[in-house]
Amino acid sequence: MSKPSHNNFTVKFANVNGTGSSSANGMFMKSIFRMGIPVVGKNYFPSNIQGLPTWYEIRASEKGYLSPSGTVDIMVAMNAQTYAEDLASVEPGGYLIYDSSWPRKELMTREDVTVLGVPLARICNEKFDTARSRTLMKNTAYVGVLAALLDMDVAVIEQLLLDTFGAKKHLIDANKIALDMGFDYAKENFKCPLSFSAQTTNKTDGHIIIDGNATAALGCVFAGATVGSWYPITPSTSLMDAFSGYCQSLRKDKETEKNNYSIIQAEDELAAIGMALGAGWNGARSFTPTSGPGISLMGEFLGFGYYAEIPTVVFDVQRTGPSTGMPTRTQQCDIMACAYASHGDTKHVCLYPANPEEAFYLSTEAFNLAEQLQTPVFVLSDLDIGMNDWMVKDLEWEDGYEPKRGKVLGKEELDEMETFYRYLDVDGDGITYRTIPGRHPKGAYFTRGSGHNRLGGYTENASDYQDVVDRLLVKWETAKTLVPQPEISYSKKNKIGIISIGSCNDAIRETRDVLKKQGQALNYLRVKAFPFNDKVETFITQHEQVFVIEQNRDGQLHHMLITETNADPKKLKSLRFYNGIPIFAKDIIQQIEEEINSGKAA
Amino acid sequence: MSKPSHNNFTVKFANVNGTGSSSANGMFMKSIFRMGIPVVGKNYFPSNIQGLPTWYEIRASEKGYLSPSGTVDIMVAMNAQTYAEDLASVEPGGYLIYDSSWPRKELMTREDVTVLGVPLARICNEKFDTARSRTLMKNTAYVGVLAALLDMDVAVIEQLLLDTFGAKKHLIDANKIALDMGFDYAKENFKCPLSFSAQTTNKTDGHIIIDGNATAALGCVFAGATVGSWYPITPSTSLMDAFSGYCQSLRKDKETEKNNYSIIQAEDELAAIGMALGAGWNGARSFTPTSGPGISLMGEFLGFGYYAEIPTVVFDVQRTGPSTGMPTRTQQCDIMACAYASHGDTKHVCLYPANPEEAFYLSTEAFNLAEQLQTPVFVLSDLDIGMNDWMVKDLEWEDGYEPKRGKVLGKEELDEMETFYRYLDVDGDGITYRTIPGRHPKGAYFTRGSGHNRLGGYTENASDYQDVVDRLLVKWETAKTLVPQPEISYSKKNKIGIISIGSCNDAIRETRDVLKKQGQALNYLRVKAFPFNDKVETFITQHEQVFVIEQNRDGQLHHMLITETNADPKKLKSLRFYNGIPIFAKDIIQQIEEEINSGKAA
Amino acid sequence: MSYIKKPKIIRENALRNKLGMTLTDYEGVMSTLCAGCGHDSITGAIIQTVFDLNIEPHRLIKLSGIGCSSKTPAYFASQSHGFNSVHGRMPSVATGAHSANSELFCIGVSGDGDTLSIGMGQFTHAIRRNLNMLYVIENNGVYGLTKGQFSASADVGSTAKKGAPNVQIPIDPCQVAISIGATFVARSFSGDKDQLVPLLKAGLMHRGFAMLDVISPCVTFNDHEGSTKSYLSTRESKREALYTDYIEPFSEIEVDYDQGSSIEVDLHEGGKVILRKAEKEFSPLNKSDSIRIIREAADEGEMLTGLLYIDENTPDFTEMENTVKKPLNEIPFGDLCPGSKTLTSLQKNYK
Amino acid sequence: MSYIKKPKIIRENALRNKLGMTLTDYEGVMSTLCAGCGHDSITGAIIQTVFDLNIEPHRLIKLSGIGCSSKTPAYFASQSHGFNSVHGRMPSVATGAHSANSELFCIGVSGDGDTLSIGMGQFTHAIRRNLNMLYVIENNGVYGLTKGQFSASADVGSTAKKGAPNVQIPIDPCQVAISIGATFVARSFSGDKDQLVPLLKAGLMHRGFAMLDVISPCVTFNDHEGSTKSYLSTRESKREALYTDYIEPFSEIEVDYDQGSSIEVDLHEGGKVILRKAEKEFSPLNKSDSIRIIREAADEGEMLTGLLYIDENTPDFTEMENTVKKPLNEIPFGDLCPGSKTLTSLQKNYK
Ligand SMILES: Cc1ncc(C[n+]2csc(CCOP(=O)(O)OP(=O)(O)O)c2C)c(N)n1
Ligand SMILES: Cc1ncc(C[n+]2csc(CCOP(=O)(O)OP(=O)(O)O)c2C)c(N)n1
Ligand code: SF4
Ligand code: SF4
Ligand SMILES: [Mg+2]
Ligand SMILES: [Mg+2]
Repeated sequence: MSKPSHNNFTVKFANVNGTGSSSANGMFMKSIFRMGIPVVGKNYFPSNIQGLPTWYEIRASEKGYLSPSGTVDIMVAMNAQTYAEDLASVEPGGYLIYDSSWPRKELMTREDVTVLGVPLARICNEKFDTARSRTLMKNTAYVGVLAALLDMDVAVIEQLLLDTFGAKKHLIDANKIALDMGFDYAKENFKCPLSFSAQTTNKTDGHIIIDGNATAALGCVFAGATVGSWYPITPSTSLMDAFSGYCQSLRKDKETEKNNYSIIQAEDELAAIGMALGAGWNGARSFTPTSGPGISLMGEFLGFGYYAEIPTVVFDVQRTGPSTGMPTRTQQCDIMACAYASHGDTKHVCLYPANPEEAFYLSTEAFNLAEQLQTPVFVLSDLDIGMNDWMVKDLEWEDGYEPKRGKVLGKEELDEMETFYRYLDVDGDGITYRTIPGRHPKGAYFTRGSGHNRLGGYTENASDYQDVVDRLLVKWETAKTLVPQPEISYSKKNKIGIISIGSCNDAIRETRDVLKKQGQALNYLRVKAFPFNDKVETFITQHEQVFVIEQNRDGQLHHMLITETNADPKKLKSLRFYNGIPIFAKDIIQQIEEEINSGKAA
Repeated sequence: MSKPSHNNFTVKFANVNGTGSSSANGMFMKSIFRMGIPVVGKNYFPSNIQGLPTWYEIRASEKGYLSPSGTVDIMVAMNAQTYAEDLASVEPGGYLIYDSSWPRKELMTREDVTVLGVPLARICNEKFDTARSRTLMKNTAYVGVLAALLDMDVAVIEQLLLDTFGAKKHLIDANKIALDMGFDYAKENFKCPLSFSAQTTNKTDGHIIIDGNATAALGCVFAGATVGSWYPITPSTSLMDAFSGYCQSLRKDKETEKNNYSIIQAEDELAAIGMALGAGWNGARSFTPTSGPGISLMGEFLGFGYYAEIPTVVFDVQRTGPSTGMPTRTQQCDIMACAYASHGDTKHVCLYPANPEEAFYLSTEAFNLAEQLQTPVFVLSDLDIGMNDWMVKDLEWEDGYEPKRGKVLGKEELDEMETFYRYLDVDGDGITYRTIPGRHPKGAYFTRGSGHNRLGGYTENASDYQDVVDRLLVKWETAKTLVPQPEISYSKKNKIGIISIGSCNDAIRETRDVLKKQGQALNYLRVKAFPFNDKVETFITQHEQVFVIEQNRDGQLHHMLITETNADPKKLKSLRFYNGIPIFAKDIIQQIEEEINSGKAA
Repeated sequence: MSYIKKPKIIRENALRNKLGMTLTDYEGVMSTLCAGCGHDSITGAIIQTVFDLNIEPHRLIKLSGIGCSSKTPAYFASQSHGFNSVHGRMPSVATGAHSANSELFCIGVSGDGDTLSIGMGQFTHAIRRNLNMLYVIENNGVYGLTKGQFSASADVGSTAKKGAPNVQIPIDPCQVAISIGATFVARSFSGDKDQLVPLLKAGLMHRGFAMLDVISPCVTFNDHEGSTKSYLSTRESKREALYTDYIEPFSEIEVDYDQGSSIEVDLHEGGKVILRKAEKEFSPLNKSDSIRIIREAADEGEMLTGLLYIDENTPDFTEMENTVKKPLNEIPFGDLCPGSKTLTSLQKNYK
Repeated sequence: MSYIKKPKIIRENALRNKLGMTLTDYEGVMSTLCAGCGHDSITGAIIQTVFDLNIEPHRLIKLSGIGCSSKTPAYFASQSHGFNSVHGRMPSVATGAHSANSELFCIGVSGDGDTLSIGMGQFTHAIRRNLNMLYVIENNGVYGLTKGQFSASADVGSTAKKGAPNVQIPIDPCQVAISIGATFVARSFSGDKDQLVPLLKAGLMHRGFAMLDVISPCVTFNDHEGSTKSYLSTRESKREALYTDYIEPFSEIEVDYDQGSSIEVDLHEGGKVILRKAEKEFSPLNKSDSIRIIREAADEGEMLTGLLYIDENTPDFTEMENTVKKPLNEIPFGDLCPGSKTLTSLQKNYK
């Protein structure tokens, strides 16, 4: 798209997985961040463990755009296998760094790309003894090359080494040597710095770099979740890893050192959701993280949770479908699968974080909503949010925070009651009172997924049955008032709007900035929850045309906007991006421009 | 609604389940049928085995309306437990027959209902010795009472006894005695016949009485299905029972007497669909019948079948949801769950039979479509169609029939081929060629649910992946041209239409007749398949208002009409009936009239 | 609380347990099973068990899957918390419920279909976790509720009410449980309350997963001649491997048993079992022994009953997982939420 | 056909089997597993097996679930029909495929996660049906593909690469298989091709379900000190219960074995196995024996390998089900569709 400039560029690393490149790449990114330059890292890794191509892409941008640029200014091409395609993907005028240790036959070149050979292996082999350190230090060395080319603050990198390796002095030393070797080689052999470079600023103050699975896990910890059940599946696995990690330091009982939590590795996803429901029914805040195939397997139990009205939280870290699809690529393809999970008439409350920051807040909110509404609540994240490194604002917490546990009857209330009936809508909001097993002799009731009447008894009676399923619709209306409102950026002047969801957010922010500069300002609404509330419909009504942008093939959000609001579908134009790579602003811009130029849009 | 008249009346039997009433009730219905009077029987049975209330409702109607009337003209109240509600449900002017053997305290009466006491137990106890025959013959005796009251042709009933019991003379005799006793008692004690009666006519020539699970099973037999896998679940169980029964007589190998078929009782529904897919992949016509909870459990594999493109047929005999819901009540509540089953972007071909006759033809058609389109195909029946006794036209079969096996490469074709690629769209219709394992050395390929390219190789490449999922959309367009067209009844004069689905059909036929008489003629379109084709959209466009009638709470067909056509949603008015009882014309009429009178409709 | 309550008529002089409750207090709503169904007898034995053990009803959770058998939790202990889940998946719900509060008593009721077909995965994994619960299989060799298909426990040669005899080898829950590592494995018969009640008590007081396979004839679909799970055939083939007594905690009762041939095991939740061996060369403390005598009996067409294996030493799920004893669902929010200061300091790692 | 083909260079003088094919012809696409992964050795052994058995590639179907292990069918026999299904559900696909054509050879490859956790239900029921297939578990005690979580076969005390040792009792597929009634149960080690290949052959030629548990170290996540499924620890703990030879049909080779301590079993699909006993008082024809020696070895920290149980007499699935021998997928439509006359006469029953 636009030419790289100071603090605005993309560096892409092409590696082989299992060669330890990720720590070097992370070091590069963190250094940029510590120099005060907004940055984001996207990891394109294969669905295997070792030996296949893997890419890491780091974008620095003064404005803090966190979606990939879709362009590569510097390619660090460490993988011979993918060299050709890596070279092809560099922007005209860009650079490619490769390991020139051994003369390669057929080294491909491009006239419009500057190819910089660095004998990484050779210089590392000279300095280091073991095979392992030779491999690792090659990576550190190319960071040194970049530091020279981009005029980075070397002191920052060195401090980072100290912070990272702490007491392991030999590692600090080794890395320092490798770094210098790369740096010096570049200084001596190339024109440094390049026309674009990294210049210290303060744009990252008050920010952290973190992935969304970690923040979602933190949300679970802060919301007071105690039971987490799961079955490993990419890309949700690291959510439970993070939860487990935090719990080990933050959730030990002070006296006994025992766990104030229970993490259960289930035998499969059917069991994981059953456990989460069992725990939610028994008064614990519970959750289960999974991904697409897990959602499919949980279908039966999710309908049970809806109908028997049991709180729990399900994280769906979406990946590319259908079926096994591409487990290490991103998509927003389970929007409908979650909203309507299970047979029969079911619909579920869903939350849609846009980035790791929101993943934290919406994760805590999900536990409140699950208990207030007594129903399973979904948090739909995706691989991009969950596993990539985002720069987000520091997370905040108010110490006065009280969890919303919903209508749970306490001892006094039960003492005073004649008889407790589980499914009686006393307040008219569709939400009935529940009790926690074991707490009070009067609290007992029978939970079932078969037909039941408002008193909690089994029924096959037509109107008693209908009474309860109709009340669930009342509850659904109440849900609309409780779920987070959409985020709206609106100006009366603009006739065209965008509606989008989740991790599309950053690409859309960039899109709007660019188009605004070009004189085409667009309003924007981002849904944060299902059910939608009135504001969504109003937004559509306010515009002549609305682009609905999402990352799936079938336009699932578009579908739901049409059916779940009364807005005119003719106004909605669906734009879909679904090749598994996070969405680029430049692609959105192109499509919107095409639409507008072709006169299809207002 | 309307007063009962000759050959137009409803008799309802209130029994206790496990007391053998069904054969007597069936005998009554069959006799009416053999007298040439169109008739339908609806069974409302509990989800247990013995001792709970059960009802059987028989409607005779000259016009052959096969939905319940929603009214009761004669109640045969054999269950003391439900006596009060049974009495309450009789139409003013109607009759109630009860067993007056022992004086009951508090026998409730109604001024506008004629209560006819027959000492059924007493007269049977006098005549029969064993407890079993006393219980059974009470039932036959009330058929005798009805025969007298309704002036039925007793010769027809007697012939039926002969046909039913064949060589078992003692049963014929016993039933004959019981029948006569009831008949004589009625003749002596009541004014016979009533103002409405059964009069011999010829309106049932060329018809049979059968349930839709039996006809669907026949469809499987005639379509040449050889592998059926299943896990028992009401109300789909009798489909496999019927298939098994037919196969035992029609599918034995002539020489060896071994089975030319394989029926596998799976360990659960996940296994059942896995088996069906395995068999479909290996070239057998395969199917699995299930109901709602089974559909939820099959979700993961259904997405696999869609993406790996494997033919099989899934019968969903729908019951009342959500969750376990009411397993012995009907609903059309899995329309969306089937159409979009599985995570990721998936959509499935669905067929919607309206009655047992169509269940036969669409069942055979499903096997063709599954193989032509190389994908799982759903047949969405429901409990009403599947388990109730419908009068339908004789089923027909053309002996020249050739099954459509789709693009399967034969020996010659493979011989001539250099290399076979499984997912290459040679013809541009989105359907690629497949081979059957074991048949040819060149036919081998690798089937997977993970990302694959058009050649069948594993891929994680963005555009290779997208290439295949985009081709599936081309196939989806092809599907629109292959699936059955909707059934349309259209006149330019009418500004209002109805769109409906499946077993709503008969109530709508009746509704339209009634409303037409009242001067309000309505056009009608019934979707028979998803994806919808252009005619559906055209139909909506042609009308000012269209009522969308279906048997679920959330208006699932309504949803899909909005999202899957470009029609104006404002024209569509959703009418939903979902208490588990088959839909009544009178309820539809009432709602349509309300809409029209309130000026909401044109 | 339940909808169709049985009319509860408690006689003045009715026997009361230590909590002052009568047997009637432990009943549930009216059974809707077939008259004579074995499951109803098991319901009766469970009522007796929880009455005798003086369990506060609201401290008991009772869970099930789907099936005639799985309906029974509604028929006992109506003052307890019931959970009728989905088919074959009760163990996972029990696991979650137990994690939230491991102090409650937990009874799971399942059928042979619910456990051995659709439920095999969850069943074996609940055993592996040694989840502290009593798991009762009401085993009739058929799918009752769906009207009489063979289940995975149907014996080879057993005939269906109509149709051909079963040809597939039966799955024996006792052998499977032992092979997975269960710590309490017993078998009994719905028609033998004297044997059943002590086993139920011992199972409930056992620390860990107590698996009790109860042959429970289905009078409607599997009680005919030719069926090996009929009342008649079960009575004939059943052989007791051990006589089991359950002795309540602090019981004054002096039990008179022959030390030589008896084994006494203290139960973790209270009380002890006395096992009087009928079989020679068999110890219910040795798994290989247990498997061998079960198999040998089966080969002779006999069905061994009694407590077939017990191990009171293996830690249960919460112990293995090192979870606090206190119910997780009662830990105050303040002890769970690390608070703003921790959040701030923790984020230093992400700078 | 497959996308990334290995360059197939077949040497002129390469060994050819009776079909004239070379070993290379039985290879698959390039493995993407970690260098040193045990699974790749098993792949090699399978290639050897189908080469030696002269199996026409297109008459072989090879199926799997999901996992590193489940990727391997792509790495052998690229001229055979592959089916990489969903996680834990390969047995059902094999069952369906087998029903459609029971004449094909069928190899299923699975992992310990794929089989013993999510797949436990389908695994046990495929055994119960005695489905005629070779089922290989590539058992490494971890979930490789999802990066090293403990699987259900992890031994108590085995340590994870980082973190605490496993506390839950392992599930032993051999014991489970025997308890369900498997007809062929064996264990081996990916590092012992001499033992593995004859077992693979015997399993493939066995009539019915042949379960082969192969310890297959995961070099990336479970090959460190402390792991009981590492190469080192497996080599140390492994003990052979039987030496197994597979003898091809019509083989001219005179086998020289001591009749007294050997057992010979004719295999249904051809050939026979010769079992030379290393253990006294153990017969692989007796289930109780098998379970006992497996347990005893385990108690002593040893892992028993070899063919641990075999029963060649139980009918397999299609025999039990009385299905025609001829593949169902080849019966002409005319023999399947009863035709219009039958339809008409049949409908008389509904009049
Ligand atoms: C997912 C699912 N599949 C199928 C069913 C239908 N179903 C209900 S009960 C049952 C079998 C019950 O057998 P068992 O557990 O032995 O109980 P029994 O009735 O014999 O006591 C089945 C298959 C269901 N409820 N849910
Ligand atoms: C339904 C579902 N859940 C989870 C996963 C994620 N997953 C992929 S492989 C695997 C475990 C594999 O372990 P194992 O079978 O032991 O194979 P290994 O990689 O160790 O060879 C899991 C959990 C999945 N693919 N599908
Ligand atoms: S069908 Fe069988 S299991 Fe079910 S209630 Fe009746 S007797 Fe009991
Ligand atoms: S992660 Fe383990 S199991 Fe997977 S390929 Fe690598 S070594 Fe093999
Ligand atoms: Mg049963
Ligand atoms: Mg593994």
